[in-house]
Amino acid sequence: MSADPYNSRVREYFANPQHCGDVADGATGFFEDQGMRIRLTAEAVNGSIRDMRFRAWGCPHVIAAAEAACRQFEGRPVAELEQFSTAQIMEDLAVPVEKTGRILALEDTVRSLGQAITDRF
Amino acid sequence: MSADPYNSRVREYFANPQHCGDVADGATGFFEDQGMRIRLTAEAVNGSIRDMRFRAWGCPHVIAAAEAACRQFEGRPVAELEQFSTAQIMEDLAVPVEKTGRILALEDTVRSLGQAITDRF
Amino acid sequence: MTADSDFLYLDYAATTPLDPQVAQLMQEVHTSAFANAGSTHRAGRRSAAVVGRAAVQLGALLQADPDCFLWTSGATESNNLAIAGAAKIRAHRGKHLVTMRTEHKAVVDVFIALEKQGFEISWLTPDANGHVSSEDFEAALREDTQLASIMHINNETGVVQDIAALGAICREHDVLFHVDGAQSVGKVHMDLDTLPVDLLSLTAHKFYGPSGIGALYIADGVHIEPLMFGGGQQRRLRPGSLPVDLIAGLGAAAEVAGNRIDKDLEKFTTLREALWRGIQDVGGLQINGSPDSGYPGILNVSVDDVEGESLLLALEPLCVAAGSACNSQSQEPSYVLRALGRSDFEAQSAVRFSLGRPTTRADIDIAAATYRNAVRKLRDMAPERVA
Amino acid sequence: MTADSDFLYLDYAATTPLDPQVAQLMQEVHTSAFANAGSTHRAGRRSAAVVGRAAVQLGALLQADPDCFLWTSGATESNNLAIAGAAKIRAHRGKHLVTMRTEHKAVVDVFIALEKQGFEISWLTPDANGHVSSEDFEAALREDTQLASIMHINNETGVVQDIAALGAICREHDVLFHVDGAQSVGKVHMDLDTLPVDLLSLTAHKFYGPSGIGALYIADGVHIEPLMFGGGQQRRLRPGSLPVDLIAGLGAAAEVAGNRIDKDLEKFTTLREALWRGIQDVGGLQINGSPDSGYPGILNVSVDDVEGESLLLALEPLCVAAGSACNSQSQEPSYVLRALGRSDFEAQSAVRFSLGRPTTRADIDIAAATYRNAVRKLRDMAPERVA
Ligand SMILES: Cc1ncc(COP(=O)(O)O)c(C=O)c1O
Ligand SMILES: Cc1ncc(COP(=O)(O)O)c(C=O)c1O
Repeated sequence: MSADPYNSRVREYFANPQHCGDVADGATGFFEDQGMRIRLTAEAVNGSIRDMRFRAWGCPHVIAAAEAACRQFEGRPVAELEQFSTAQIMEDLAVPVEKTGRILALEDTVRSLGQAITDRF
Repeated sequence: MSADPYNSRVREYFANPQHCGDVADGATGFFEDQGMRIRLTAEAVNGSIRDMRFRAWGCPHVIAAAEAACRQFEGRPVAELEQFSTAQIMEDLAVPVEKTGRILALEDTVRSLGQAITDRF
Repeated sequence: MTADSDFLYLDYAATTPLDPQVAQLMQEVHTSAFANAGSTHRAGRRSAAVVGRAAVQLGALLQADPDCFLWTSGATESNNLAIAGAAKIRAHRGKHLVTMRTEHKAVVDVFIALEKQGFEISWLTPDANGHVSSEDFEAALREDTQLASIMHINNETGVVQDIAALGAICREHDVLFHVDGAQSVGKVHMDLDTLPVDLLSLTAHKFYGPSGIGALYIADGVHIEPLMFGGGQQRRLRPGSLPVDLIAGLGAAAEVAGNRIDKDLEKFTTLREALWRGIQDVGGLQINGSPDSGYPGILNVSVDDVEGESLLLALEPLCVAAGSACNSQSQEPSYVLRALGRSDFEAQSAVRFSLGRPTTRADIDIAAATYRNAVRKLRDMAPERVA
Repeated sequence: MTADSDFLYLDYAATTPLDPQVAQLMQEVHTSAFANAGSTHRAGRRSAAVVGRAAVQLGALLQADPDCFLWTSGATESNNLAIAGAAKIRAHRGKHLVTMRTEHKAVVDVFIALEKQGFEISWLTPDANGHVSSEDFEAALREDTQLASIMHINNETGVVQDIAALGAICREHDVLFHVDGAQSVGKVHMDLDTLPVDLLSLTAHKFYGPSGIGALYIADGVHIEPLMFGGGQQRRLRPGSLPVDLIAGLGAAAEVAGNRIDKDLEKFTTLREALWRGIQDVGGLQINGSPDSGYPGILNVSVDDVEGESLLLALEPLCVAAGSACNSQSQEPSYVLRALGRSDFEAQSAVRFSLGRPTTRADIDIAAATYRNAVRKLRDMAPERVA
């Protein structure tokens, strides 16, 4: 039997993502495997993230999680990207455990974005 | 699933038998086994059966068949009792085959009544 | 006899009419939640919620965890699934099983089938009042006993077994305990939170719910094998699209039943007493079952010197049962009554009156008069015994 | 989207709403014929007559002898009963069985269970359009083949198998032929008088009848073993109290269906064509099944560069299926589409639109627009592929 597999936050982020797109000339984090692709771009000003955008191909939780990451980090110090933890997102989006791997992939992407920003800006 | 096990004639003869009772001082045919008892009594006048009555203990087909026999033989020559055949009654009352034995027992009773009448009148 | 029918129905142990409230709910469900409860889309989720609600209602009636129910097509399937499913999955531990001679065919025949497959069955005989004693029951259990199945309320006689005591004995001996609750669920109080029952079968049409739907309660940690295969529904134990409306109806019927068990029992007690008194003076009567205890919705009486089939016909337009409703086409004397020590003739003259929510005092008076007249008429017709 | 609902249902292959005429009949039966059809009393005989009438209606739809039907809880049970029941009773003659990879789970899983019990199964793979050829089929039959089971219409793709040809081959080789007709009965014409089919499964909720009731057609002279035991109902092949109202509903639904098959097929053909044209311009579409033939009530399409789970969510409030309705909780790509040669990704992006009697042209236009928008939105969100 089917309970709703998506909580209201997933539904909202999926239906109306505020951060879907690209930051022109931003730094990039990218992940790709069989089941998903994520690209994060951002630019930093004075050590803080000014704009952050995502593109994603994957299940609704992946898309919503990418949007959640953008919301979380915009305006925050670049250093925080390195400390990104999936626990909060897993909880906020009620991600089913069998999808944990996908959220860990997002974590990697966020960190590689952090690295790229540090290298670039 | 249940179709009606009784046809309308069985229902009528069972509900309103016209010949249930005894002929006082009549001749008697009797049958008894585990599953049924039949007693037929009759008197004869000039070789014809004048009154014929039954008593029965048994299933509805047995009771209806006893009534049918009384209806059949009242007013008929005593000799006909000896030629009683169950085929007509089996058909008229739509007696299920597994009850054939019971109707044969009625046949025996009718014949023993015939014998008793011959002996007596 | 209600004005719009040509019979007086006193066969509520065979099946009950659908409760009007339940019928109305089911009709709503036909339009509001007809989708497959296994579909993830919006319509499917709505159906799933309806099913979930029904499980909660059934759980509330029985004081059981709603997750412990499997939906089946009725008690026959539940019994098959429980008994064969548990026996087979535990067969490596032992092949001895225990049950009673007075069980319903939907239990008896499952055991007979298992017997043919190499299981060994102990068939307990009840006392003259229909009960199996704790002593006899415990004595039947062996080292290799895996499962015992004892019905709660007997469908022919209304005899009530002491499920709590028998279940406790099973727990002590690490024997699974299955109960056929087809005649008890929704009719008497049951608290699965405290009752030591591992598997409980039930069927909605016996408590004013829809036909074609039942459930099997499986206590936490109890494992069974499925009877059927296909699809992932119901933990793979019972595949097939869930009949959402029937399940909703079962749930609603459970809720209605829970609210009126006491009232119904009180009414049936009064009516059964009136019926028994009302037929007294024909003489030669014998109650089959426990004269003073037992489920009050059932009165099963045998009568001297009357042939059973003719009695039933003479009782028309009363709709009552001779022997088990599920077996009423056979002319065999009831094996249940035979097991209580009745002769073939006593058993064959048995009539089961079973009362229901619509039954009135006026119905009972008509039934009693009809019975008296029928018995007298048949006795009047009968010749003296000679042999 | 009808005014009173917040979804647009295009999942009629999963289940259909109850036909209003059928619903009304069932309600009448709830009061006029609620008694047990096995009871000999007046009320019981009335129920038996209702059941008999339903069998006649079903027989008329399928040109079959009304006595050849067993009532079951649905196609899942019918499939289990037919396949396991026939295989076991014929096991002494041989243990080889033939079926297809694209069967419904309620067939596949029965064969897997039989495989574990020592039967040997040949699993035929269809061609890219979903068909099994007569040549492949005949080549799979052996001396010891006892049973073949081939579905009529595939539930995911609408692919129609040539039952007449395959059945004829079975007759030649003295192999029993079972057909899962869950998706075809009541939707396309079938004439069992001439079709060489020995066993046919069907379920009422797929053709606007009630849920929880199905039937198994068993041709004269064909023998099977029962799945369940208890009571003498239905020639001991399927015990349990008959759900009279559900059976009446199935019969009425069969009659309604028989009167509108042609009309429905014509409408679906037009609507499916409109839907297919309406989604064309997103590009990268592929029909799963036979593009030009097949049952017109189903359109199953895969689309490039779109993830399936997100597509389904983006399609809300459309209620459509991804893969099999009966298995929609699993995230596995459909094994049916994989057997047609689709890649995991193609299979995962598949959406099954299934049309029903209530579907209108306006619904189709909404559905097409929703699909186009969803595909575009998801493609717009996606980053370029790098690897
Ligand atoms: C005690 C008992 N068990 C099982 C059943 C079988 O129930 P169903 O016919 O609903 O499967 C019945 C009723 O027929 C019953 O009375
Ligand atoms: C082809 C096919 N076979 C069998 C079934 C099973 O039917 P039911 O769920 O009614 O038992 C279905 C539907 O779910 C089906 O589409």
